[in-house]
Amino acid sequence: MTTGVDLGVPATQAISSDEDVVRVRQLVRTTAVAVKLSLVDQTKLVTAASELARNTLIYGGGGSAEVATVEDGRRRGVRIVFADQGPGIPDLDQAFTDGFTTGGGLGLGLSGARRLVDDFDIWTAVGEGTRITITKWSR
Amino acid sequence: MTTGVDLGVPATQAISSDEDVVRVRQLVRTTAVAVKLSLVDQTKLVTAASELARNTLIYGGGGSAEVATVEDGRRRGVRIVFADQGPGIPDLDQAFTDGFTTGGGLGLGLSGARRLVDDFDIWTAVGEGTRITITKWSR
Amino acid sequence: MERVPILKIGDILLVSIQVDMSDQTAIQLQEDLAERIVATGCHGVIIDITALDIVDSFVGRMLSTIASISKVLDAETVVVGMRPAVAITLVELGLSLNGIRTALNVERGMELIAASRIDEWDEADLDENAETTATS
Amino acid sequence: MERVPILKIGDILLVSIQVDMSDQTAIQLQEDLAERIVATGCHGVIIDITALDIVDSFVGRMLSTIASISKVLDAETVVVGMRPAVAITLVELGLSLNGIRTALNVERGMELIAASRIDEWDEADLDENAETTATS
Ligand SMILES: Nc1ncnc2c1ncn2[C@@H]1O[C@H](COP(=O)(O)OP(=O)(O)O)[C@@H](O)[C@H]1O
Ligand SMILES: Nc1ncnc2c1ncn2[C@@H]1O[C@H](COP(=O)(O)OP(=O)(O)O)[C@@H](O)[C@H]1O
Repeated sequence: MTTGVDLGVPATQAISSDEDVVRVRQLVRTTAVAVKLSLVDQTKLVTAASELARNTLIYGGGGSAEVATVEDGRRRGVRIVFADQGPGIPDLDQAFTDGFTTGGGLGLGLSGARRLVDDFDIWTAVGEGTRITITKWSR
Repeated sequence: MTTGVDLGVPATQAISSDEDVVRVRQLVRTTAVAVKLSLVDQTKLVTAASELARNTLIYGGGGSAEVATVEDGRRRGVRIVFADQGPGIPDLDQAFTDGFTTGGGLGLGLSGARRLVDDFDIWTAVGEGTRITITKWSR
Repeated sequence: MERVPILKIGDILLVSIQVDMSDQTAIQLQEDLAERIVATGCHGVIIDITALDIVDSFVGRMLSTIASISKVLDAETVVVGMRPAVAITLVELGLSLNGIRTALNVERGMELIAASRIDEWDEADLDENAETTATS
Repeated sequence: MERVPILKIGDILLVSIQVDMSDQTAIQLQEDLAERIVATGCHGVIIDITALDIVDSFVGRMLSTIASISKVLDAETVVVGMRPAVAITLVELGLSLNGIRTALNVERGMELIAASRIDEWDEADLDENAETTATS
């Protein structure tokens, strides 16, 4: 479930190469530090972002990550939207199974990323693309 | 996902014996060297081709391998199509599980070959046959 | 693409990862290491990840792969310097880092490698001592 | 069908694979080796794969099978000369070569076999002593 309002202007990073995945990690790290997430929460969020950015590149054929600071009255947090216009995911249950991969991965990206964040939303349509929104809140 | 255009005339090797599997390896090696794949990438591609050529022979009851040079604007690569008119594969998920075999193999051929290449496409229909297309791109 | 340097210290190859590696850099490191193990005949590899602030499934797999490659080339791999936050995240991600030996720091890693090589080569000596004790 | 030659050097059988083997050639090699181990009473087998530019799951399985057969026939197998690119590919393919000992080259392989034979004989002595202690 996605709640909370955006603060300030979100930063967008295009994802069309290996190096862009590195840039997404760095952008997310900087934002997480600014919002004062704990060290462990920063680490979890950056790791989740790294998994999803790689999927956007490899399976989505490229796309973007939009990183924003949000707040819901009590807490602040970081929200990231990964979007691509790739093939979409035909069977979500399967895709979220630990170990399932159609590539050569470990099949932990989607399921692992979901475990690492507080909110996780996915929209996908075959032939249209995939859009994943994650949020991590300060404690 | 299969992208990129063919360059030149593909070479076809029939697969109807043990020795033909050796010939497929040699044809793929020569093509990979011509396209200037790195030594490690050559090794990965030839190994994947060896696995799939053996499957074409043993499970597909024989068939062929078509080896072509491709390019997608940025890079060159080698594409191989393995085709047979054998029994087909009834359950693909099962066939791609590490360790699954209906023969006496190690059950690593399909899953391992997929890990070793950049693109991997499979078409199969029970009673009609199997067609696997793999591509390895230069870096 | 950046390239991670590999140092040779005695019979050990030391890799200290100092940058946020792209996937290509990680793949290149695997290849470079395999070549150096064969070229030097080293029996130990230490990968120092003190500077890494995350290990995702790609890098985690790279560490496992390096350990397996080393093993088939008759070398032992130890990963050292993993941060607590990284260890916590790895577990939650679902990565088990199977087959990877870890140690606190480079020194401890070297001790671990030395000990396991002695095991392998000096089992004979050990047995001899045991024999002496038993018969006396 | 081509046939891979087997050389006897002292107490060791040396197999140097020089060709891209067909599956039949690989199966034949297994059989030939088993026969030679029994015929010669050799206690060590070294398989030199320096010339192999790939090891797929079939050849990988053959190496494991040879190691197991040798063991049953009281001989030790060491695979030597694996190229770095082959090691990387093997691991990515998913082959772990469990139970196979590896060494850099033929010399190192011979040392390994010599060392493990010493081990084994000392263990035998140990067992005898243990027995003596038990009965006295
Ligand atoms: N953005 C995406 N577009 C299309 N398919 C995707 C996308 N992200 C994930 N998938 C599919 O979901 C599967 C599981 O993904 P994941 O759990 O991250 O594992 P891995 O990345 O190791 O394959 C992928 O193999 C792929 O088939
Ligand atoms: N070309 C093919 N035609 C029909 N079945 C196939 C084909 N290739 C693979 N299979 C099936 O998929 C299974 C798994 O194949 P693979 O992963 O290569 O393992 P292995 O070759 O060790 O059996 C095979 O045991 C077989 O049942």
